[in-house]
Amino acid sequence: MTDMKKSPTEQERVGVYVCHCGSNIAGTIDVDEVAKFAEKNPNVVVSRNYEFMCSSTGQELIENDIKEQGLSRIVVASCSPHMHEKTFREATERGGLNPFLYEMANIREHGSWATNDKEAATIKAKALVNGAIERVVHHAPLEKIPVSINPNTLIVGGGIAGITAALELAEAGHHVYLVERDGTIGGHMAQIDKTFPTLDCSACILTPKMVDVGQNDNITLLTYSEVESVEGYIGNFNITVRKKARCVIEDLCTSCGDCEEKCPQKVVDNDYGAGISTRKAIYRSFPQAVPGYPVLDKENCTYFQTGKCKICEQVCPTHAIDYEQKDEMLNFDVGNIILATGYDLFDARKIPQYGYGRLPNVFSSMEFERMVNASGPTSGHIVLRDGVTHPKSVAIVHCVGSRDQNYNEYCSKVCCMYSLKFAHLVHEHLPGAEVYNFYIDMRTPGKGYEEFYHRLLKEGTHFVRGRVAEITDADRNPGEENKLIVQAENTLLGQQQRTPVDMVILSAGIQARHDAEEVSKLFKMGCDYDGFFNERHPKLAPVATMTDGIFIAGACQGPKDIPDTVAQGGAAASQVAKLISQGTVMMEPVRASIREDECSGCRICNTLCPYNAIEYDEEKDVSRVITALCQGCGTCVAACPSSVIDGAHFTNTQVFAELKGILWDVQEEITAKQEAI
Amino acid sequence: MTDTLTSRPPTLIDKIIAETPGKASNLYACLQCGTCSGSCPSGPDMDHSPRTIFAMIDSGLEDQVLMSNTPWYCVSCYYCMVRCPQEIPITDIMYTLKRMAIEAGYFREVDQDKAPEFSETFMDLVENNGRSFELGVVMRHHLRYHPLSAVKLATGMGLKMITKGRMDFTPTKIKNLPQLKAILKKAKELGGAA
Amino acid sequence: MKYGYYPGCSMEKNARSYHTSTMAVAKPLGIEFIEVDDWNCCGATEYIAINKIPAYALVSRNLALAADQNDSENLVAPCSACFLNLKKVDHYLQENTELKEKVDIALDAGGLSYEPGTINVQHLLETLSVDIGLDAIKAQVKKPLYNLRVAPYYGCLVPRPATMGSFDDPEHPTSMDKILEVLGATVIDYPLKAQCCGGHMTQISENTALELIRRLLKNAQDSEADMIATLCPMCQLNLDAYQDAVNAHFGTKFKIPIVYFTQLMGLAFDLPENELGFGKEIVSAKPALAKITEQAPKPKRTRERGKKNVGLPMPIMAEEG
Amino acid sequence: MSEQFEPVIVGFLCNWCSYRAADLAGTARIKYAPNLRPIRVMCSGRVDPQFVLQAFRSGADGVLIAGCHPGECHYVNGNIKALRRFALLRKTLEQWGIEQERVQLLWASASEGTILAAAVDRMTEEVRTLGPLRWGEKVLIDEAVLAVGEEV
Repeated sequence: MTDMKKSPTEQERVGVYVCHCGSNIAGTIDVDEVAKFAEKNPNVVVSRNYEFMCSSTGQELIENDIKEQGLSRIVVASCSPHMHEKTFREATERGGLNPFLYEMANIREHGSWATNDKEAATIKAKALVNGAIERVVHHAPLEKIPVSINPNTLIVGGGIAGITAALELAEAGHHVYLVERDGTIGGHMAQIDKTFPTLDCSACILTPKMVDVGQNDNITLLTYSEVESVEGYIGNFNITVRKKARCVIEDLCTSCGDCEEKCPQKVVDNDYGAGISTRKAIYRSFPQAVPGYPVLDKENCTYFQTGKCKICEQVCPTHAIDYEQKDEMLNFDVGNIILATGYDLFDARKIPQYGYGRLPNVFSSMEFERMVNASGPTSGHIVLRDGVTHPKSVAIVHCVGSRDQNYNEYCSKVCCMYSLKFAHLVHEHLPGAEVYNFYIDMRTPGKGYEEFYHRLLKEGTHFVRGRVAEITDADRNPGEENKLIVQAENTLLGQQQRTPVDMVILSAGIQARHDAEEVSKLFKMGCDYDGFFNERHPKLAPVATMTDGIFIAGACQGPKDIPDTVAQGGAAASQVAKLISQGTVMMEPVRASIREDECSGCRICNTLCPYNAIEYDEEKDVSRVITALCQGCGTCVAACPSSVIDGAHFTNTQVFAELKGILWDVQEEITAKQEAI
Repeated sequence: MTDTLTSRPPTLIDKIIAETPGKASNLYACLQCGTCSGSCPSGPDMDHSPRTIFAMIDSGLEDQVLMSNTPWYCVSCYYCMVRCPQEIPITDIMYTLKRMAIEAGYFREVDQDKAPEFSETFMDLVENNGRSFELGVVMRHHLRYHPLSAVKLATGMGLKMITKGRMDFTPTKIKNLPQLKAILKKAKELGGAA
Repeated sequence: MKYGYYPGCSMEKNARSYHTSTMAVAKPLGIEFIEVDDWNCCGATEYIAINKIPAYALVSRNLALAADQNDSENLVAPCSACFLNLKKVDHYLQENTELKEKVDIALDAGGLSYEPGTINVQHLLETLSVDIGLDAIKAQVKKPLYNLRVAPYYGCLVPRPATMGSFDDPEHPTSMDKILEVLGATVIDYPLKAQCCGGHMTQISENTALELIRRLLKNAQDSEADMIATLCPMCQLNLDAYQDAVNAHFGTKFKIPIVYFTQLMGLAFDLPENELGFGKEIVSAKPALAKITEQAPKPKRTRERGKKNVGLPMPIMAEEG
Repeated sequence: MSEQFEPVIVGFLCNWCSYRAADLAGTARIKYAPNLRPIRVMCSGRVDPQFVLQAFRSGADGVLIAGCHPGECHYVNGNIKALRRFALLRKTLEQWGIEQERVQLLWASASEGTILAAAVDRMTEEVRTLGPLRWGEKVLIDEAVLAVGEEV
């Protein structure tokens, strides 16, 4: 490191802190060796390793060293800056230094967690730490830039999560744009009959909230609409929404329902009706729909398909039908965004051995929810596919598409509980019927959940511990004729068991929305392998995301039951409310600036800037950065032919220094050879 | 590769995994869900359901595992394998268990069980001719181990097969038998059984 | 189109009719099957149970020969067991270097060598349904098998294990169904189409095997099938030759002919009877074949189960299932 | 250290996608070649060709530039600008005898930890087979140029 001694900045007094993160780092990286190595750098005056740098004691180490050892620069080697950069900047500041005189070396996510090779991990850690040291000595004190927060909020998804969040904010006096893809809000909760474990009627507790949303002046409700584009950043997002043409003039429609009643075209309702009920071509998903005006489904409308009919137009007393209606583009600004886009149910057709779609009396869980619902196609009667026969025996199959490498590896969390609920509902509706629950493990964590399981045990449900292998109508033994045979091992007996039943219900798991990937890209945030949106921190920031100003709530973040979903809706709302009441947030001062005296006025940067944040001064023949508009991407910095644009906190000098630093070992070889020559 | 974090001396499960091609290490991840046993066509006739065998393997009950008739009752239908939620190559593991049982000389204890002899009869034929043929195997197998049923066979179904001209008594030999024998001889040196 | 051809031991005698009918239908479809010279037994499901390396070496010799004689990179096996053994060995040799090294040494002892992956192993059904395709087959149909109710039976080893990639669904295959439909036959939705025929269980635990066979026959009879179409000598043998034993053991009266799907193709192609090997089956197919009529049955869903479907709508199925 | 040559690869990762992809790879405990030494930049569009040259001068055997997928750039289209520069840069480097494999451009979104890890593994192997670059030594003659470069 002879050349480092020549470093012009060796007068800087750097403190280096290597974090063990328990065994997360220390288990793979020799933190002691790394700290000792750092000490050798001429700029370093203090080099420590400590078990948990993010702990208050860890932070105090920094603060005290700054005061006592007169440190001028701080380097912490621990986790990702996206995890704790803020923490240590604040510690640096409390110590009396400008927070930007601090640099982080990510030796956990990019180091100890990414390899098992201890030696290699330690070498890499040394490199990253050295890079940070070399970089930080070139840091300059910076001031954060205040950004004002637009008090309006966009909420995407009108399920119980979105509804909760919208009401929380609206009732706190903030304006909300609630965007829902379907014709009505309500989401999955509007489809289901009873909620576990309390068994209160889902619609009864949901619809009042839906009405509140419809009536609250602080909520702009945009149903049958989808977000087209999202521009900007925290506090200042610009949103474009496509309001799809429902062919109904909302101002004229009185929601009388005549059009729906008279429409001659019956369609199987695969959305709200889960495919076992029908609706009309112009329809409201259900009577309590909010808003009350219907949607005209062009694919199935006789007029749109054949050019004849127009019955709805004739019967509409207020002439609210408009076949010419076009999609409408709405544009508005918001300060924050809450995504509550919910989930899709696993498609049981993907498991052929369960016969769903082939065997009529195999039902999906949502089909059963609709069937057992008083407002459903059978007005709440549990019947076979023929629509009349009551089953004498019902098998409920857990873990359909969950806990399975072939489909979804994770546990869907709610299926055990709703399967128990189904069992109860069958007992309640058909007292004589036998009910069998086939499960791998009974998972009932939650208030009153285990008690509900015990209640079902007492109600006489048969619980078979064994994952169902196949469901067939091929009878083999006497007593199986014209039945569905559920074949599984009763693992507690170690015996294969064939259970003949009349009806099978497949408890399908929860999946990310089929288009979750595109949505996450639209909002510039991440999803995990399963397509669920990534929270900022799994424990400590469950509703925040890596993108400031964007929050998530409900099952779009992972399988969740109603209580947890409502809790997250509220949590997201309060996070937004906090930002609104702050009024402004401090933004990273990572901005470009042009040294005008050296600018040649070539204007290359002007056209490159994606935010038109660079203006050209005719008189002086120089370009100038409009700091308020600059987002700090640095494209102009890289492009400037005369290198007179500085990207604060990412200056060429800083990057070059870091580069040299992380290549210390290979550097040594080279310099050795250089000196040889 | 396996993700196991333990560095304990190899136990029964480790040995079995090492001896099985494919993603055998998934066996570590067995959920004991019973999908395999529920799917198994011959499951009801097994001493232990496949799932039970895996539990026994994990508990290191080597003798009981290798003495069990379970692997010998596997019909290689692969239902368990395609349905296993942990993608365990169950059928291949059953083959491994058969080999280990033979090596350990265990299968002989499973008296009602003729499987190993059957496999061996079959193997002899193949090694000496390069070709086999179901009925030859069947007849020889029965003549060798169950003369009585062989007679029944010869007069019953066997007879029909002969009259239908579907049955040979000597298989056709391949031309380059020495080559095959050389290959098999070398292969056996390289770790014959298991 | 040229294909390497691995008949396997059964085709020599027991499943002769499968072999001859395969050769017969190949011609009009423009397939040239070139038999691998001096191939040896694949070891069925037995060999691997005794010896690991020799079992792999045994199969590798065939792959090596096929590669040397390289008439085509495709090697077609009509027997399910042969097909799977060839495909599996080729697959595991690619995956497992240690295994490959040993097998290489063994092959070398016989002056052979094989580079895994050079041969693409296919089952005959894949060749016909994927490579040749339904349209080409349809074009050859001269005498449609109208009103012949056929239960398509796949057995285990063609659809499974899908771990090496399969051309059909491991649980609910349909490729043979489609071929038979093209031939004009009435195809039964046969729930046990991919269940086990008992394999070698007939020799190990006859009762176990007989029960497995009974299920298949019973289910075929329940769905009023005139015959069962197979694609595997072992399946054919167990269902055909053991039918008497099943009847004796369970007091049933099954009389269901078991034929190879290639025989039915030949019939529909109106090829000379003697090439198709009918009459070799123990339960005669004659009475069933007599049911074939000149004119097509009035169109109705082949999926009878669909009929019961009144009342609540059924879930819509994606076409390819 | 093992006998085989362990290449040193410098990675310029954009703050919004690729750096987070690497974070995710770590969080998910995906193991990949420890040969990558990441440097965070706000956007792949910030990567100045000088950075790459400097990396090679300072002894790197390979340079990976990683950013958001086209159309997903946090700064609208910085990654497209990176792409344009990259094409040019690669040509130039080739003329100086630096093989294509040594400088690679990758799109990895915040959710694509696996993709990033796989790419690093692949690149490490490719560069390993190429062997050490030692460009730093090769350009000793250009020391002057080098010095200028560092002033920037």
